[in-house]
Formats: sequence, structure tokens, C-alpha cells
Amino acid sequence: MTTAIPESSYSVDVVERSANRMVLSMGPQHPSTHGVLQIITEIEGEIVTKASPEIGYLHTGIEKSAENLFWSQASTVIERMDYLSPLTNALCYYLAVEKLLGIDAQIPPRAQQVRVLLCELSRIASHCVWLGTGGIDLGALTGFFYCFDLRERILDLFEASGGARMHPNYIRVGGLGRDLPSGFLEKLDGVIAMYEPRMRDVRRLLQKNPILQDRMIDVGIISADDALAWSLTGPTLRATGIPYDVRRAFPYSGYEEYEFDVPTRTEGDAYARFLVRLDEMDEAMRIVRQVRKKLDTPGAWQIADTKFAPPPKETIALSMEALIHHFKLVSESFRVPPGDVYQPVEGPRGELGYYVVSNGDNRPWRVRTRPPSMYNLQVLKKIAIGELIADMVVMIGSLDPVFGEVDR
Amino acid sequence: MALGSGGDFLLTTVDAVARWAQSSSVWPLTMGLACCAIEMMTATAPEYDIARLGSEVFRASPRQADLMIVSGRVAQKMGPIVKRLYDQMADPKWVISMGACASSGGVFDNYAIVQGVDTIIPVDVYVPGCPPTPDGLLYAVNLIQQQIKQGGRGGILARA
Amino acid sequence: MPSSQTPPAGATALDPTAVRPDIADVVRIIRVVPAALRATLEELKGEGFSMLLDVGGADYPGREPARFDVVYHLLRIERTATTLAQVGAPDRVRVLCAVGESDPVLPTVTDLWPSADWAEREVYDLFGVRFDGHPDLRRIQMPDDWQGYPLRKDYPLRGPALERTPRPSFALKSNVAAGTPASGKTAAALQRQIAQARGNNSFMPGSGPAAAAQSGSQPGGTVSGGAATPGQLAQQPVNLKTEDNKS
Amino acid sequence: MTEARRVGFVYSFRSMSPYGPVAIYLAVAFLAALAFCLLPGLVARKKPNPVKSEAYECGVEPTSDVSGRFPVRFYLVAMLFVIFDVEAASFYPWAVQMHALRLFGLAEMLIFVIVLAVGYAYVWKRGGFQWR
Repeated sequence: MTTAIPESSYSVDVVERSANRMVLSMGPQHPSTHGVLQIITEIEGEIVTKASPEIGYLHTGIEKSAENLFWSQASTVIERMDYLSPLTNALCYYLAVEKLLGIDAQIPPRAQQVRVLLCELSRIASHCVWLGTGGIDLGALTGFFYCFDLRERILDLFEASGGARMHPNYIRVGGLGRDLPSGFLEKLDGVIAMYEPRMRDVRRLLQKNPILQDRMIDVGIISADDALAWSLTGPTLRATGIPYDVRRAFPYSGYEEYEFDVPTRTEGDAYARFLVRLDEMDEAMRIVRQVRKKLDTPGAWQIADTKFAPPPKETIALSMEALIHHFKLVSESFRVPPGDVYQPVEGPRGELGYYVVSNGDNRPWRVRTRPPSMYNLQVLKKIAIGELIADMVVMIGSLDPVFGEVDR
Repeated sequence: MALGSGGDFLLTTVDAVARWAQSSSVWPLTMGLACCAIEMMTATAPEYDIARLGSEVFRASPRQADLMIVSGRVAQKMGPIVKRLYDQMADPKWVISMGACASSGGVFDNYAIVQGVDTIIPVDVYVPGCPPTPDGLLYAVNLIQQQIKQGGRGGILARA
Repeated sequence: MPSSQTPPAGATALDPTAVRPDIADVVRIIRVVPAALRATLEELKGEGFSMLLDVGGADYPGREPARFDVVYHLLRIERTATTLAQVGAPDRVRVLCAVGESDPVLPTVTDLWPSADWAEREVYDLFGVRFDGHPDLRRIQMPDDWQGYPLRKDYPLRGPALERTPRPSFALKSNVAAGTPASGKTAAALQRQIAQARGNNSFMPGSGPAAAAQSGSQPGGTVSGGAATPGQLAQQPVNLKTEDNKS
Repeated sequence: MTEARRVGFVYSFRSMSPYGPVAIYLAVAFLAALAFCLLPGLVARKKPNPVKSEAYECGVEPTSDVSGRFPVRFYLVAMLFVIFDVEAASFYPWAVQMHALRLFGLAEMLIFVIVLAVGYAYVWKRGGFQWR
């Protein structure tokens, strides 16, 4: 008996309905899919026999919008792609643009340090959201409150520096939007001091929790071969034993000056990914401490060349050149010489890459994103076969997809 | 029920009590779309604590939810889904359109985004911001409670 | 949205990939014709490029030989690399394959790298380039009954349907009358900034009072008296009202 | 005077048969349950629409007709739960009067538990608890 699935917003080929097999849509609105993911699962009792994730429910046409905005405006939409670490998106895009412009060597050291600081802080904040919501999937509600409170302190730093909690638009071409405000470093010291005890509590709460261990050990095992074949990167790849980290392989924005190590495990199951991300948060804080020491010395926070970076506001009313540069940048932005470049960055979910093409105009010709979440999520098709539905929930949480990035 | 003013007094009191009960436990639907969903989750976290308004119980099924918070941009593929979820919610129901993307398409004026969720479902409160701060969402839930108390959609006895 | 008076782009390159500056982002760039694509990728996989990083599309309408570009990024990582030294800086290769508009068909690589499945579906969905041999080639991002391929350059930004409906006219912002700053404070604040900047303006060597400063007073446009800043600024009050009216 | 009447009210309970309060308790429980079931149906507003009556399946059109056959494991797990849940429930009356029942009650309870433990061990060994 074959049941024809009606053609609707998703199309599934006709599913052979054997005696006790049932098609279940773990649909776009589901408490444990971490966003708008639909998985058409064919189940036999509680065992998943075929899982085909359907994405596109958050497709925002960001790459098309970016093609119709100026080079400096495009980061507005690009930051809204991976909304758990927007600054990493902005940094990756601007590094690519600066490479095309050929000014990537002139970025002042303080700007690079602040960029590294903000990206490591957003890595911690992003892992806090993963740990919180992942814990809720397994019933650990207290972890959610602990992690979101730590994230709240980090968002205060983004709000103090960039002006907004999530999409501060603080990283710009040639450096930063403005210098760090006064009082920022004291707040940063507060966060650094608070991190250690808070993470010790979270680890004591979750790491050796027998329930979490039973639910995560030997669930969603990925071998190193599969990880490479399915193009997994980030904590998902490092949990299978391969220590590929873009910050170490292709250092950018001054990462070679900081020493941190790349945590890896070998089991490749959900618990290994859990431990890798926890260790990664500690490494990120280690970098933040090293950058903190460098931030005491003031310095230029933007390249001096005002053809790309708008001149300071107060000089506009004083000098004609500043006014002209300001007006030109605001009204029609700068032109980027024709060419294409691929710039990778180590995002919280893996290698986030931008393949930016310019044809010499003042708008990007093409901004192709390499979305780590999409490739990490795709492996669900393979590892969910033969597992319980409850384990598939744990797998989704351990792959940490962000659907703004998956669907772009 | 041709009761004199006495009857009205009885009905208005029952209505007032019903509306007070309804407004103090407005249960939202678990439907997180994009960045605003993260701020919605932060609103349930201890710093902003939506539990003070009685709305911390996020129901997974539309059958048990009174409030739909459209938190994020609605893609073309998600439009019919949001419409179906709204229809499947039990009456009386309210809608908060959280953020610029849900209210008007926001920064994404392109082919992929529904330019304002009020083109597909009736919206009661619009929250500005991209994303709005959790305080903005708490204030929106407050406005919904005031609407309920003033009988915006009618109390338990109203036939609206 | 960008201002409409942007001058048409002058020297825009039709094929940016041909005139690219030498940026050290990839070890090798290989441009292949569709016929040789499959062989090149198999050979690269043999050389040890075990990870297909990304499959992306690009559209160059004016370009002569072929309109669409499908871009493959590959990364060489040994499966047995367990230390940072062994991983080192893995080689990255970009394979560009141009395919025409008449029959945009390319061989699939999902059998070489399973990660290409969704990536190829997305290139098909947004550009219309078909991959024959793909197990399940259908739209991935757009709804299944969507017409047209959105990321092509000739596809309108707001989509065919929306393009016809005019933009909603937003309510007039009546609360800000033209010409008057929102509140007296902003004018005074800018005055103080300028005075402070002039006080230590090592930045602008020898520039006289900026042209922006208008001498003479505008009827009724008196700058708020409270901003009595000492020094030469008082003789030439920066009268913001006239500036606002003019620009 | 008032003293007698208050006593009278209390007194009237004692004159009823010992099962009077139990009957009242059951009647009130049954009526309350009935009220909670019927009242919303009568009083609450009704705004039916075709989509609202369809099955809710995470927001998409329902695909599988739910009348399909369920694997037997679901019923097995349900029945096992009922058995051991009732067993746990039957501890309460004994636990409340444990001192009064003294050794006899304890022995009785132990036999009861041992019998069920044998069944538990049998199910465990036969893999009734394993889902695979």
C-alpha cells in the first residue's frame, strides 16, 4: 500500500509504507530542532529508518540583498546571518574586502586586537546558547539560567562598545566604528573575573551528570573519514580527532601572537563534541586574557586612509577634505578593484568562509558564504539512521546549527 | 439573560475575574524564527525573567498557547506554516510581531521575506527593534495584558 | 537603499576572476571546462584533497564564453592528522567551471564527496545550474513551486511579485520640521565639540575657520544663546540653521 | 443553646454509616470532574475553522493518517508501567498504618513485593525493557 504524500511546501517522493513504518514530520515548529528545521523521518516504532532534513524555512536572500548594498552597508545583512556570533560574520566579510582593497596590512594593531577580543567573546556567548538550549533538550534547565547569565554580561560588553547587544555593526572596513569607550576595560575585567567560577559551576552541574552522560555517550558517532567526507569543520571535526582550526592553520587578524591550544577528542560522539566545546570556551577566555593585557596601550583604531574609513566626526566641520571624504563614503561608498577572494574564519560552528567577488563597482558583485552549520547539519542524514528519535534530538543539539546561516 | 442592572453587575464581575485570570497567564507558543528568538529566550532567562508576567510557560503545541510571538523574519516558505499555526491556535488568541523583520520585512526588502507578518495574520502588538531588547518584549507582553484586561478580544463571556 | 545618483560603474570588469590581484588565499586556481570538470576533481581527490569545502555559484551575465561560474573549494587534510603540526597549513584549491546559459548542466560530485549534496541543490535552486547524476535534485531554499532562480543578476531584488507592487508610503515624519535641529541641545553640543577640537586641533594644521562656518545671522535662526563659547568662535557663530536648509 | 447545635452538627456525622464521608468524597470528585469537562464546552466561545480541526503536525499539512498500526512495543511498555505503578500505589495504605499492622503487615507486603519482583526479573531477562 503506498500512500501518496500531498505536494505541499515540501515534497517527499512516494514513501513505501510497510506494515509498521510511519512518516513523521518533525516539522519547522518543534521545541527541539533549535530553529526552523523540518526533518521528514520515517520511523519504525522508535527507530529512525530514514531522515531527510528539509531546510529553507528561514531563507532570507541575504546574499542577494548584499549584492544591492554598498560595500560598507552589506555588513548589516551579513551580520544577521549567524545571529549567535554576528561579529565573526562581520570580521570575515571585512577581512575579505580589505584583502581585495589591499589594505589588510595597514590595519592598526589595536583594531586587530579588539577584533580578536570581540570574536572570542562572541564564541563564548555562542557556546553559552548552545550549552543552555542543549541542556534544556535533556532536561537540565538550571544550566540554561547559568549560561544565559554569563552571556548577558558579554552582551553588555558588546552594547558598551558597539551600541547594540547582538548586531553592533562595530567592526568596519579598516578597523572599528569607534574606539573602546571609557569604562569598557573595567567591565571586561569583571567578565574575566566572573568567567572562572561560573564555568566551574556549569561544569560541575553538567559535565559528570549521569543522565547527560547516558544520553550523549555513543550517540551520533562520526568517524574521521565521515567528518572529512561530509566537510564537517569546527568542534564537530575536532571531536573526531583532527585538530584543524582556521586560527592556527591560516592565522588572521593577529591570531599568531596568542598561544592557545586546540582541544580535540577521538570518540566523535555527542559527548565528545560537548567536551570539545567546553574546553574551547576556556581556550577562548585564555585568548581574551592575553588580549586584555595588550589593550592597555591606546592607539589608532582605524586606518588613517580616509578614502575607505570615514574621518572622525569632529573634524568634518573643520576641514573640507574630511567633509568631502565623509560625504563620498556615505553617499556612494568606495570602489573595490575587480577580483575575487576566499577568506576563512574560525566561527563557533566551524570554518566560516566568504568568497567575495568584485567587478570594480561600489557594490559587491557576489558574496558567497561557506555556511559551516549547513554542512554540519547535513551529516544528520547519515548518523540518524537506526537511532532512536530521542537520540536524534541530542544529535541536532550537538551539531549546533544556526538556521540564519544554514538558510542564508 | 434579561437580568436588570444586578445581573450586569454579576456578569461584569465574572467577566472582570475571567479577564484578570486570562491576562495573568498568557502562554506563548514555542516558535523561534531568527535573531529575535534568541532575545525571546533571553527574556525567559533570569536577568529579564518573563515569569514575572506569567508568560514563561512556552507551549510547544498551538492548541495550548494563547499568544503567538512571531520572533524573527518570516521566509516565503515559512509563511503558510505561520498561517496554519495561527489558525490551529485555540481562541481567544493574540499575536505579538517581534522585531522589524516580522513587522515590516525590516532590512530585508527582497524576494525571500514576507514584508510584514500582518499581511498573513492579524497582529495585536508590534515591537520595534532589530532585535528588540528583552525589555521591549516584556513591555509588549504588558500591552497584551492591558488589551485583555480592557476586553480587547472580549472576556470569557464575550462573543467577539 | 543606495542613493540613486550613483554614477554608472565605469571600468567594471566582465570577468573579475581573470583580473584578480594576487592574493595568497588559495594555493592553486584551476579553471576547467565542464567536460574536464569530473576528471580534474577526481584527480584532486586522488592527490589527497579529502574535504570539499564548498560548492558555490556566481553569475556574470555579460561574460562571453559562459555565463555561470560554479566554484569548488577543496582542502587537503590527511585523515590520520592528529597533531597541529601534522595539520599545519593545509593546501586549498579553487576550481572554477564556467557553464553556459543554453544548457547549464554539470556532472555531480556527490559520489566523491557526500557534502556536495545540499551545496549542489542550492546552486541549482538559486542559479538554475543542473547537476546530472544528483540523487535528489530539487529546490532546497525556495518553496518547491517557486518560479525563477533568485540569485541570477536579471532576477529583480524584490522578486517578480513584489516588484509590481509599489513600496508602501510610510507616514510623514511630521514631528521633525525641516531645518530645525531636533532640540536646541544638539546644536550646542556640536558647538562644544568644534570648540574643543579647535582648542587642540593639531589634526588640521593651519586651516582657517572652516568654510562651513557662516558669518552673519539668519533672521530668527539665532543659535541658542546659552552656548556662549569663549575664544574666536564667538565672533563667527556656526549657524547650523542655514546649513540645514541648504543641504 | 448554641453549644448543642454545634455539637449537633458534628454529632450528625457520627450517626452516619462509616462509609458516608467516602461516598460524599467520591460524589464531589466525580461532579467536579464532570463540571470541568462539560463547562468549557458550554460556556467557552466557539470559532471553528477548517484548519483548526485538522491534525496538528508541527505546522505542515498532516501526512500520515494516524490510524496506522502501532508497533506492539508501545503497548508492552504501557502495560508494564501500569503494573508497577499500581504496585507502588498499593504501598500507601500499608505505609499509613504500618505501626498498627506490625509484623503481619510487613510480611504481607514483603510477599507482595517478592512476587512482583519475580515478574520484574523475568521481564528484564526477556528484554522487555530494551527498546531495540
